[in-house]
Amino acid sequence: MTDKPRIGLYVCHCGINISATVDVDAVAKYAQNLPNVHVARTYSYMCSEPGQALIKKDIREQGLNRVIVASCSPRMHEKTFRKAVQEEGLNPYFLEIANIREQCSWVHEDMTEGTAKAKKLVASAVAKVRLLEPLESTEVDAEPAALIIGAGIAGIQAALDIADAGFKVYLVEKSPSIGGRMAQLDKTFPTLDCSACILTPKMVDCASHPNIELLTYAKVEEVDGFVGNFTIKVRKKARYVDVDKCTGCGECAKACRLANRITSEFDEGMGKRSAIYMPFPQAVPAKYTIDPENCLMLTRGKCGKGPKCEEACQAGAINFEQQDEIVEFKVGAIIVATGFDTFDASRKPEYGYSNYPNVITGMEMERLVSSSGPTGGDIKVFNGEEEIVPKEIAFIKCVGSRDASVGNEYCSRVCCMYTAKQAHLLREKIPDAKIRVYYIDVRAFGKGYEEFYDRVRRENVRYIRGNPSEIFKRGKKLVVKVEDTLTATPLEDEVDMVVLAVGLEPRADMREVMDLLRLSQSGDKFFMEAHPKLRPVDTATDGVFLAGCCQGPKDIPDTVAQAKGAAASAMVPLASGKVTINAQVATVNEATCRGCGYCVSVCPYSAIELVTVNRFGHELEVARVNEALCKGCGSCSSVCLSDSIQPKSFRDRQILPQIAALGGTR
Amino acid sequence: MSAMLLNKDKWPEFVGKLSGKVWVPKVEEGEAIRFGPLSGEESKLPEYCNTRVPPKEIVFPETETLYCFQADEHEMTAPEIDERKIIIGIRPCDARAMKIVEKLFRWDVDDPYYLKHRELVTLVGLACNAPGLNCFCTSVGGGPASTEGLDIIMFDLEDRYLLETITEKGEALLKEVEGLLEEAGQDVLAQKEKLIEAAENKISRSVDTEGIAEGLPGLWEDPLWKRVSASCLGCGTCTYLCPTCHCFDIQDETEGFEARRYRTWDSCMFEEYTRHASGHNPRPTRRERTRNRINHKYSYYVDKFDLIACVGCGRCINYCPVNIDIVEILRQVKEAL
Amino acid sequence: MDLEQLRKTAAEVVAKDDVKYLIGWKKGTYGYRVSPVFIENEADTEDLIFSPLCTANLVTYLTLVEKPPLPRGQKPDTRKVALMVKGCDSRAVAQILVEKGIEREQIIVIGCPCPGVIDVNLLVAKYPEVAENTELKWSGEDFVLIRGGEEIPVKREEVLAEKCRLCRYPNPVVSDIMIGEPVKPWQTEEDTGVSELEGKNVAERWEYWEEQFARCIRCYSCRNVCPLCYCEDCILDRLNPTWINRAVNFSENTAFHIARAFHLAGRCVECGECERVCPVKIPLGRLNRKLAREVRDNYGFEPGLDPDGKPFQASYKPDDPEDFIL
Amino acid sequence: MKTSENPYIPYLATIENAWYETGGERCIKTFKVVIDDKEVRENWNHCPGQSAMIGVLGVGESMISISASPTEGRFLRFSVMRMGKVTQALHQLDPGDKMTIRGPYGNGFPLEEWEGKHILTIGGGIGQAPLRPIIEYVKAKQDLYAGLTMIYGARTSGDLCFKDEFTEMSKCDDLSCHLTIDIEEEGWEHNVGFVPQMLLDLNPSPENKIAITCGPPIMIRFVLENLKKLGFADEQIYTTLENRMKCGIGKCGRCNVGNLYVCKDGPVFCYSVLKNVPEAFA
Amino acid sequence: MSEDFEPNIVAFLCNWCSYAGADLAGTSRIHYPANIKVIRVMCSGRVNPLYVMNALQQGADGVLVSGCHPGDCHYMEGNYYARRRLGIFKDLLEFVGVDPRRFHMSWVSASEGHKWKEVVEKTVEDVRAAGPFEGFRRRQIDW
Repeated sequence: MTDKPRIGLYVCHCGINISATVDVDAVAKYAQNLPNVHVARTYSYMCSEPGQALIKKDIREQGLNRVIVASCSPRMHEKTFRKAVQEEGLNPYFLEIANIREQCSWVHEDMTEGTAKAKKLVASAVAKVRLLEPLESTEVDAEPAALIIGAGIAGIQAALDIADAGFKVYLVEKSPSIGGRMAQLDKTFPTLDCSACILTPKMVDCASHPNIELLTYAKVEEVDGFVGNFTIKVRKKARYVDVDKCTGCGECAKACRLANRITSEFDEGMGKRSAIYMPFPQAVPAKYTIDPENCLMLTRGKCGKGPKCEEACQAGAINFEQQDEIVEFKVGAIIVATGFDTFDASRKPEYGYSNYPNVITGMEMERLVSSSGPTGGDIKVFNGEEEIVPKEIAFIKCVGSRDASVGNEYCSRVCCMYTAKQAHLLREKIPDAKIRVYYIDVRAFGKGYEEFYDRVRRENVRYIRGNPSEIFKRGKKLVVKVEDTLTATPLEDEVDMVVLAVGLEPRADMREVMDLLRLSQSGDKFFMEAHPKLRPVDTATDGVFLAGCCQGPKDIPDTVAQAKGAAASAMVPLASGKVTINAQVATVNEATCRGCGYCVSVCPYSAIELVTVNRFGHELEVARVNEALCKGCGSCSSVCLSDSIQPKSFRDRQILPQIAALGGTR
Repeated sequence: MSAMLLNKDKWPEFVGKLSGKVWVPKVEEGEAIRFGPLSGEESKLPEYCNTRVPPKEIVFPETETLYCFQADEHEMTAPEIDERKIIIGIRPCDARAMKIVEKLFRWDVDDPYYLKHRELVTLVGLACNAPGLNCFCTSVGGGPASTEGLDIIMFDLEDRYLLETITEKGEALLKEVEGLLEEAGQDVLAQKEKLIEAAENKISRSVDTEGIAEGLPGLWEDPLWKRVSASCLGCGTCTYLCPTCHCFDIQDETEGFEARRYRTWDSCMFEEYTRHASGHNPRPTRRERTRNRINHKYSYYVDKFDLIACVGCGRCINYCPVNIDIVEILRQVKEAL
Repeated sequence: MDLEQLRKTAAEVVAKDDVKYLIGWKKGTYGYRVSPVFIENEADTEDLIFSPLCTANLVTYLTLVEKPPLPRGQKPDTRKVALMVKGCDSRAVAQILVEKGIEREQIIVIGCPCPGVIDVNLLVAKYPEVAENTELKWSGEDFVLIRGGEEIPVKREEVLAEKCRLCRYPNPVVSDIMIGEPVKPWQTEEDTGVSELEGKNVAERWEYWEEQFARCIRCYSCRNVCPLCYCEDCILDRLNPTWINRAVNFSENTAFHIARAFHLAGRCVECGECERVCPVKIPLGRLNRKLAREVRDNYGFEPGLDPDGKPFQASYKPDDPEDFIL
Repeated sequence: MKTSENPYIPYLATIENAWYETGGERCIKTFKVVIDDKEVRENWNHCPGQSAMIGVLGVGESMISISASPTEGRFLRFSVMRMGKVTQALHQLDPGDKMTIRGPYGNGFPLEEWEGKHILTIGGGIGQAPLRPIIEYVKAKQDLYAGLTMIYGARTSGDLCFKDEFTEMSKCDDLSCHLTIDIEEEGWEHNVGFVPQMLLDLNPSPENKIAITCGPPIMIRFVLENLKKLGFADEQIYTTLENRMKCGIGKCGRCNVGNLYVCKDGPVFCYSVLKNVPEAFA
Repeated sequence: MSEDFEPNIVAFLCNWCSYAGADLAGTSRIHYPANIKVIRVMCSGRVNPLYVMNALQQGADGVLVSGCHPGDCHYMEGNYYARRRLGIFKDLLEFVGVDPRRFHMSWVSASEGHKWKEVVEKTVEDVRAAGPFEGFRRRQIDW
């Protein structure tokens, strides 16, 4: 037994990722002379099995009690190495990573500079590791339930998987019905399955599953706690319809004074509905909802001599007195599956979406072509003068995608294929139509996609490479002005209808969810995953996972796959029943604490409270940390004037020597 | 011993000729706050009663390296102390203080740093013509023209200084500036005596030290200590500005590879001064600390060295932010005896 | 101020069983000095004074009292403490209440509306101090010096303390008993000490402070006198970890003063005590006032006005200035 | 300046052996050290009760009593409780490492004066460290002393220092060893109770005895009280004082209790002197 | 001032945004000057402004503190506190005469590898222009 730190330092070559810019041997040699460094070695891949074995052997044979790995970012392999040293009986918090790859070898070119910096970073790690303290992680029970926010196909799939595994699921959906975007689609590419036909059984399963509690027309308002122990507050908005009584017969909607006078969101504004409505016939739950923004009774306080819906409802389900309801429950994990918005085509004014009724978006096309859509599946457009069956049709791709001018540099990944699908469907409905597709590139990368694209082309759909610059009206026709970039020919294509293949965008209201769950956005403004490759469904917040298009554009198979992945990840704490709580929590030196409560005011988790203690006969107030709630952010510590509260592993006495090491000439 | 006259016009020349670093009172913020090395621009000594910070810092620097070493190495090197210094304008009380403190630094084991500084310094005192409001040197064995500890004493005769040598060191110093001086006549010496008398008469405050040294320990639990310490802020003004306070702390500091062990002034008025590592503090409140300060000066030091460790310079009275007045404390002590 | 009223009130206060003592001012031992006094019985209230010489901020004593270990079974003395406060002093009370440094019901605040106190250095320069205790009184807009039975009028602007020139709160903001009538706040002057320095460039400012800080002897009087520096274990002389070495040199002194000023950012009530007590005359008030001004102007925050308010450093506004952020 | 001329410059010493006496947060580690410089080592003379400033360069120094008797050989022993910055650094030293030493400091026990008498040591916790050299000394020179009685207690058996040595001691005839712990413990064969009480229970006669007590202040207070009850004269009672020290040579000023400097006038004091110094038991 | 003065800059990065952003710069092989050396803390709210002072005293010529954008803090509000405290501290440093170019604060999110590079370049350029900061260093003191 010894108090003396015996440090083992391991410099990783990372193949040539590090050693190309950092002289790893020189770093090791330098480190050898740093205080308490007992061994300093280099190895090609420290994270490999033999690399870890090297550390373990030294711990065993050389009696090391501190380990530093100079390698990639601690965000990559800190856990790996913690586990390795722990396996050898060392406290896992006696490990420090010096990040000499992401923040050194990869960002500097000069070997001298890289090596000099790596030495400093290693010296800083040595300075800190000497002063680290052993920490014990504690475990708490995990609530065997999950919250899923958003009930599109991603949310539905994740819910079913988790519920099937035997855990309780709270599936929260903002709109009156689950189903999401997929419910709006007609057919799916490339198999041409009917979207509704494959989705609705899953929707029904959700509704009938004993483990799933559907919270539709609802919104998550508060999330407290931490992985394993989240406390959720959900606001169930008033539907003004008693769902227990509503039979879904639809008499109310027919009776409504505003019947067929309100724009239907589900039909992308192309159809009409009543003020009391069910978004679509297969909605789950199959219950009616009164739209409080339009209902005369709710907006004006009266509806003729009395609300007609109330009159029509045999079940007596209408209740204008209904209030929002707050539901509170606990879950162990959360899946965010909030989906996407489609690009607002009016942001490309040159395409005239706002001016010409026969310029429509891909999503509108889905409704138009759908037999359950506003036209019953008949392809009819209004060209400004009359309703026609379009014979000349142009598709424009990459509208709002791959377009820096609207701030979206990414590819939306679905437009190529849905355009092909829609072209095919149009071909079926209007066999003599002339269909042209203007594209920049065609991306048909999925299973069966290229084949489908081929088939569509063979169906006499002309693909013309060019990014149209303008659409304007000439007589009854729309003119697509474009240059065929393959032949360098300027074209003015006269058509009856233009379909804009709009891309996918992050939801406008995603900020609310971000704030609720402390998520971040990646460069494309979609939710950011913990690691783009290795942790694609995790987030920086433990116990919160991502599924579907809220993380980035993807098609249905990818969405379902990710949803299943998120479900599996979310089930880890639920299945083990335990979560390990952060050991790097704040701790109070009660002897110096002056009880001012500054830390209490800054703690975002209400993890600190003032308690009365007896110090040699005097009653004093001091701060005390609830370790289960503390996340170790350390904000409390820098506001503390007497430095009495300190986050473990990030104490002043551990950081100040780091500063000295980086500042000094050593 | 000689008595010489220096015309004030020749002051710059006088200080310029001396071999060694000359320290004089420096004016900052409109006041002679402390002594500093001559900048070469001074044409005369400034007007001052005494500096706020005593010149003890020249022989007992506030922070002094004991020895240097390299981090993780064991070779220790003490700095060479070899600079000759001449303090011009030191007041007799402050010079006396050095003599008093030297007793301690010679007690049993010599303190090589202090003694070396002392050895290398020549003290050219300036007798006080106008003692300050709180001067009480005459009560504790000194006086406005006390020569104890000094090598030379100067008297300010308006346009001239009278310089009287006291030690060999003083003699040697005057040799260096012989040409600038002229012999002082009897009339001047008579004038000096008058000045001294006048100065002594100006001292308005006094302490009756009779019986204090013996009596103080008996007043250990006297309520006076609580009374006089109640308003104490526990700061180090009184002790840091005291010419006889000599307590120090020893600390290490490391900067890169370089490290040193140094000593730095400490104050018995600080809570941490006597606090054990366990947290136990034998002098837990300002009462015990104030009591110790007075006892140390007026009893313990007398007991050990037969000297009062106070020269009556009045600094602790002048600069105490809350008017803790040692003369008043001693009056109360006397009363309590 | 009516001293009779003050003494009568004080006597009533200390007569109460649940009052430990009253902290006030009394004549000092010489010259212009005034000394804080702790009065436990009614008779001693005769010593109390309130005059333009009462510069010391007595609030410091609320938190200065040590709490040494009590013998087993002994109960701590939890009787109330009464104290006299000027306007500026009272802000320190308010700020300490915000920080829970004292409990409101543990103190009795005797508010003394204050027409302004003097800077003893200015007074001495103009009217040299003599051994005998000298009285100074408020007289109309100005002061009057009473020495040897003679009354010497003293112009307010000649001797007024800098903090009072800038004072916006001459009347106590927290008090239980108010002695006398509130005074009318006066037109404050420009803080030339701060603005002069702001007018310099950074290099000149560094030079200025270098000279000032180099002089510091680290006696800690500025810290100890500050009513808001009351950590039992101050980090500025703590050794583990060492923020600031004990060595006295320009580097450590500067660090000390930066850290001290920063710890008072949004807390300093501008009572001017740190500057008053500095034995080597470092104009510390400028540092504190600069920060107080930034806090007031840029963050709309002023400490020591609302005992129930939030502490500046432990709160934020989403629209706090961030023009300095890259 | 060389070490010999400069009392602030320490000697270097190498740790020959180091072990933990007790566990816990405030554990005690004992170091057996040998001064590097041969001349210094040969000329080093200390007597039981004296202390030395031991330290780690770059951290600081701490006054620790020398817990080895000169009769044991040319090495020193220090038992250090982990308390502050310096002792923490000392605890990080292992065999082969260097520490710095200045000393020996202080007066030590007047062992020659005590010849012919029976020595009674009463120790508590880490307070046994300054008493250990007396015990070793008396053991080594048994002929010169009338006997040795040792009373030693700690909170628990795990908090007792030098346990192995005591088991050995109890085998000697002229030596008697009494151990006690504050709280009942399984497998503990010795006394349970506080040290002052054990002293009363043993009821030693004051005749021809010298009592030396060392331990926590509260224990010392009651031991002194009880020794008086047993009839010990002030002149028969000795104790050691500990105070915060920096220089060890009477300059830095902080270790005084009344007019006594612990570093020079102490740390060993006869009760006849100490009883007149009110600060001594603060 | 020497032409080839290479400033030594200590940076404090919050784990969730800026440190991740700096990692992303690495993953994307975005090159930037090596003058910056990072200390990872969990949140910019952990950065005691006295760290900045300490770094300057211990030999850094400049200091950078970087955290999540307002509203993005992993711990909800840590960066708001950091902004207030460091903002006022910057005022103080400037008033004491520390060149404001020596201390910067930035918001860099986990996706802003490019912004991190820009922030580093700007900081290095500024500190280079401000020159070596000898004045305040502990080492300047002659022992």
